[in-house]
Amino acid sequence: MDLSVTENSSLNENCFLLKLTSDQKLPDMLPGQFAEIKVEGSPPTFLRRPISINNYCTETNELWLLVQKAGDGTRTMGNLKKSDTLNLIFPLGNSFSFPENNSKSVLLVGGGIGTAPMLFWGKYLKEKGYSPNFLLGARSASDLLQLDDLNQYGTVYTTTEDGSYGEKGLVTQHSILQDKNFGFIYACGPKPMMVAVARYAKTRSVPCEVSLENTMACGFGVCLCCVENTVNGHICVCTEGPVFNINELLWQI
Amino acid sequence: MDLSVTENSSLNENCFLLKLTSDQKLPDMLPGQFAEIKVEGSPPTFLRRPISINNYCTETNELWLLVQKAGDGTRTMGNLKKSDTLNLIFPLGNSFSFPENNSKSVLLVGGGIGTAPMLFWGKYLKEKGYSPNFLLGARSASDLLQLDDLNQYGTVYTTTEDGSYGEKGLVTQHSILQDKNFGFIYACGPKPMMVAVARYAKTRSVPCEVSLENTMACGFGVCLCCVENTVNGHICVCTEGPVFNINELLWQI
Amino acid sequence: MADLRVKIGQLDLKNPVMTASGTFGYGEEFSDFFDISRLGGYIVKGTTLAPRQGNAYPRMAETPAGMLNAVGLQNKGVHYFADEIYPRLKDIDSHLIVNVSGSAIEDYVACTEKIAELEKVTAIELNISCPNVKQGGMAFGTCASSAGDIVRAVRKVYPKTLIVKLSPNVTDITEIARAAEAEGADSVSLINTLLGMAIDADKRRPVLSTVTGGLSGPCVKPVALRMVWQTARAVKIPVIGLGGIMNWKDAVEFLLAGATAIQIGTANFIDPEVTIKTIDGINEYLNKNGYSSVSKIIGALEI
Amino acid sequence: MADLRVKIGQLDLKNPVMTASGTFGYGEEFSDFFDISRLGGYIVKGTTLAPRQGNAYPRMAETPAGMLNAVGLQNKGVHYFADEIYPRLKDIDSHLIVNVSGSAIEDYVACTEKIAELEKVTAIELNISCPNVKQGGMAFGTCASSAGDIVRAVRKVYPKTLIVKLSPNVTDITEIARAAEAEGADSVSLINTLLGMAIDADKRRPVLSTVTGGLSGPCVKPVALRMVWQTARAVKIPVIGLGGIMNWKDAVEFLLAGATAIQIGTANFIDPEVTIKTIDGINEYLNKNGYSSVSKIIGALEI
Ligand SMILES: Cc1cc2nc3c(=O)[nH]c(=O)nc-3n(C[C@H](O)[C@H](O)[C@H](O)COP(=O)(O)OP(=O)(O)OC[C@H]3O[C@@H](n4cnc5c(N)ncnc54)[C@H](O)[C@@H]3O)c2cc1C
Ligand SMILES: Cc1cc2nc3c(=O)[nH]c(=O)nc-3n(C[C@H](O)[C@H](O)[C@H](O)COP(=O)(O)OP(=O)(O)OC[C@H]3O[C@@H](n4cnc5c(N)ncnc54)[C@H](O)[C@@H]3O)c2cc1C
Ligand SMILES: Cc1cc2nc3c(=O)[nH]c(=O)nc-3n(C[C@H](O)[C@H](O)[C@H](O)COP(=O)(O)O)c2cc1C
Ligand SMILES: Cc1cc2nc3c(=O)[nH]c(=O)nc-3n(C[C@H](O)[C@H](O)[C@H](O)COP(=O)(O)O)c2cc1C
Ligand code: FES
Ligand code: FES
Repeated sequence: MDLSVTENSSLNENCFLLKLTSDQKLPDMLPGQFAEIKVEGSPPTFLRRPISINNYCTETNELWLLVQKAGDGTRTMGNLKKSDTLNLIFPLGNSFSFPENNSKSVLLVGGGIGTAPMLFWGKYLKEKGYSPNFLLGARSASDLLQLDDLNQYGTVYTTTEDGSYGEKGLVTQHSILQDKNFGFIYACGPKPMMVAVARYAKTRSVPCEVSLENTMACGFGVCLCCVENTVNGHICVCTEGPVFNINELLWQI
Repeated sequence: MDLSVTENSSLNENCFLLKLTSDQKLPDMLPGQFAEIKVEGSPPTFLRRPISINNYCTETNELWLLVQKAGDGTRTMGNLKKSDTLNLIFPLGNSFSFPENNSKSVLLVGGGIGTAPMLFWGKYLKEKGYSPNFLLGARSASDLLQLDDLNQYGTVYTTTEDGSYGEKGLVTQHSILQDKNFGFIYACGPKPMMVAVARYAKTRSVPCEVSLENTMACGFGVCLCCVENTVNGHICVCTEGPVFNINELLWQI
Repeated sequence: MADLRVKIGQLDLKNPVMTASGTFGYGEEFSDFFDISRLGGYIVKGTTLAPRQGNAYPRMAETPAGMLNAVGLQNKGVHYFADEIYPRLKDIDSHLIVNVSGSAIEDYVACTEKIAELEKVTAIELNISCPNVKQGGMAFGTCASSAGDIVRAVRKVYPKTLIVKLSPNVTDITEIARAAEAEGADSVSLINTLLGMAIDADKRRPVLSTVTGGLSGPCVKPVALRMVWQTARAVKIPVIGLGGIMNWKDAVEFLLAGATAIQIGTANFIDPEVTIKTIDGINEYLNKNGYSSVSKIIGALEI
Repeated sequence: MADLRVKIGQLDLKNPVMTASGTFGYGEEFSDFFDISRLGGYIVKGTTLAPRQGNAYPRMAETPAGMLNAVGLQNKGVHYFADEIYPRLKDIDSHLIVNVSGSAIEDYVACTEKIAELEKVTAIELNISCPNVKQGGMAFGTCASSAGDIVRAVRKVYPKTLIVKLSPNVTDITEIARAAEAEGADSVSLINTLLGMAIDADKRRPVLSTVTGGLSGPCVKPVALRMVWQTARAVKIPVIGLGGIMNWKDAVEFLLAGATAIQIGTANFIDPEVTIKTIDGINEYLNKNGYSSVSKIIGALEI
């Protein structure tokens, strides 16, 4: 589907927020899902690039993508201007699940660009009567993204490695993890961070879902390139993920 | 050498004029020479693209390129904006020669985008005391390019295939070819046109040079991909051309 | 509308555009994008006698104008296919072709026998060219005599249309094609992936878990076109061409080189509607150039 | 500054970066761009006993992330080289290596004998892999026994460093490499071009005058890397890796895969200074990762 850019704003040196819309109503989508994006004008970028749905506003018919410049593909996307067209296949993948217990207080952990899916999920949870707590970890203050947006939907806790904002340290060292109890934990970020969060959740017997990355060729389940090894064998991250319950994974946690 | 774009003006639907400059003085160059251009952001464009030097203004330290959108490479060049950077290897190739006889009236024939090298050559000839006559052929009025610029350096004659400007017909049917005599003829354009001009010149024993195209990989004589078969065997168009005297060629004329 | 029909063995294809095995899932995944009954045929995933987990992650590396894969024939086995998947596919009005893979001749034969029972599978494509499994596939496809052996064994148990998929990782592909033809193959399809490798300079490790993998996409097109051209001149059975086809123009090039039909693989990942656009594009090309049927351009390259 | 020196046969190279034959002219064309004595070595054009006109035009087709060429060994012959070109090159402080090509064994031998007389040519690269001449080159390189024959004949008359350039158009490149090694080659270089083809769909003609041509550039890199990796594990003599190297990162990948030195071909057309940038880039990579010498990363891929 061709969407048109309504805004491209740079959030810091490496990250930008793309807002997209269409004349047609955007299809329904769920938090945790992603889009496969065709990047034009980037010679090394042969395949589409998977990017999480950062937000979806039904009122404005807008889709947001929060993107970090990792290589030529994402850098080239960063040059998009208002009214430019972008081709997306979406929505793809599964989505986060609601807590099955009655606990309304849940924790959404985002490391670095891993916060991308959390805005949409936090908003969604809030709408359904939950109390989201966001816990974000980044290298430095300028790497903490969309704090104002997140604040609308829940309490935001932060850590930075250099201590320039919030508590100093890694996300998994934040005091909130000792001080509060949560009914469900959701995490997205670098694998070591997700493993640490999973370990925390497991120790406390809190249900936990993580959103995984993988190298994807198609994004819709036909190439079988993106498998995660799980208790059910090799499973495609693009269709049966990207969100997995940690109990399904064979991680050393 | 990286040059920076001072202006990119669209001359009609398919053609644009790029003006380029540099902080350093541009190297000396001669009419008939060309540049090999690295096109960024065009996935199918792996190799550089050869483009003739359309004009060189020593006063403004500016180089002009007149380009027709033939494919993705030239189309992408067409998107360049003021201050963008473009990498060129130049000047490459040989150049047109001055008439050896005393005749001061010479004819410069350009078919379609083949007029590109003629502006620089006409200007140069005028500066050296010759009287250039430009004969341009195009499909339609809007395809006749840079008429005002050319007018500064000589008389301009035109033909269009649809008769929308100048004489109706092909360039080689223009009445000037019957009415006037020239001391030298220079031609650049589609091969059938150049063959026709060469035939005219040969019949009248007027010396004649043509500027050839070829598929080039390097542009500076190292790949041997761009040969023309001549009386001296296979010869590289990029180094020993692109300008050839018709007597060197093995064309059926 | 030009006549797009072509014939491969006993199959009458409504047009020459098929999908390449391993790049189209079981077709169903594409039904959101278009009506798959518009395809000339669709070749589903590499299927083996026993279920296979495939190779470890990572299985994919992007390369200049292409990609490497090391999927390793992950599939749930032919019985699962017959029981669970086939019933969902059998009423689609296009040719359903199963890509039969394996490591030992007996497995190929047993897998084929099971497929032969499925009425609406009108052909098999015998994959003797998978570079991604340890013993198997490619070893057969890189030697004319073992290619001949396996074709002979499968031909015995399979009366329907038998397509043999050839490996490009050989000195002379025409030799293997002729061996397949001699043993009764109805058609050969080529190329499977070129064996390649990617390295992560920073990590000083191969990108793929298997070190080497199969290269596909536009980067292989020049090699594929050359092999199709050579093979079409070497055998009498129809050749199915594939390797790097991204659009109708690429498809026309393969047809001109001598392919009777074509398959589209990697391009499905980038544009899921590429097959339909290719069918339409071939039709337009024929109309524009005054050809009444696609057969007029098959092998029509002027040398 | 890391120690970049490597050894190929009797050659001590100041660094592992050389230029690939047919893509660097005689080197002189590059002296406007940089000081060519900075190169580890430079391999000049394919040279034959007798002068050759090469193939008819068109000789080049751009392809996805690469190009096809059909130059066909155009050169003025070894005597012209010795008399006219060699004197201009002989004082450049880098290894001058001549790529010796031909169609018959006697021609290879006679050409080599003439080159052997030139003191400052410190090695030859025996090209048994050119796909662009009718009888020759590639035929030798695609069969282990004929490759062995020609290496044996040339070895007899050439005491200096003998590099044999291998064709990738084979089922098993290690077999050819081992045959060259067994007959006394000091090194093998790979890959030469992959045989490919391009078609102009509008004109319904092949793009190249010779129909098929040699594919080079980044599109072939995955295949080249794989073959270098396979070959480095199969022979004891040093392997020179090439095929699609565009920058220092690509070069490092080949070194990690087991190449002792590398060559850069097609990339010279796009960036004439690519070789120098590659030398600098390898040096920086080594420094950044704490390696004192390039030898530390040769074959250091962790599997
Ligand atoms: C389901 C999913 C959702 C994602 N959501 C987001 C998001 O919301 N915002 C965001 O900025 N990024 C997201 N990513 C990561 C994003 O896809 C990669 O950063 C992007 O593909 C890099 O492309 P590139 O051309 O810029 O870089 P490349 O030059 O291709 O790669 C640069 C670096 O990124 C790594 N990389 C490349 N592709 C992937 C991939 N598919 N998965 C993981 N690493 C990769 C490479 O190994 C390399 O180290 C997501 C990935 C997945 C799988
Ligand atoms: C010495 C020389 C001087 C030139 N000067 C000019 C000039 O001043 N202005 C201008 O607009 N064009 C000029 N050209 C032609 C120009 O180089 C091509 O139009 C351009 O390379 C096309 O690139 P592309 O990526 O846009 O198109 P592609 O997609 O590469 O090709 C589009 C069409 O152009 C043809 N083509 C591609 N490359 C060449 C080539 N090197 N020579 C001939 N045809 C080619 C293709 O066969 C195809 O039909 C010159 C060519 C040469 C050799
Ligand atoms: C992810 C992936 C999986 C593949 N799996 C199979 C397979 O199971 N069986 C097979 O015969 N070919 C398989 N192939 C090869 C393709 O069918 C095709 O031969 C090859 O990709 C070249 O075509 P393309 O360049 O159009 O992709 C696979 C290719 C890819 C990219
Ligand atoms: C235009 C051109 C001419 C070539 N001529 C020769 C040659 O004369 N002898 C030879 O051994 N290889 C020749 N080659 C092959 C290259 O040396 C090299 O093996 C190949 O291009 C792969 O490397 P690359 O991808 O870096 O270009 C030629 C390649 C090109 C592109
Ligand atoms: S990316 Fe293709 S199956 Fe997941
Ligand atoms: S283009 Fe390379 S020699 Fe002329």
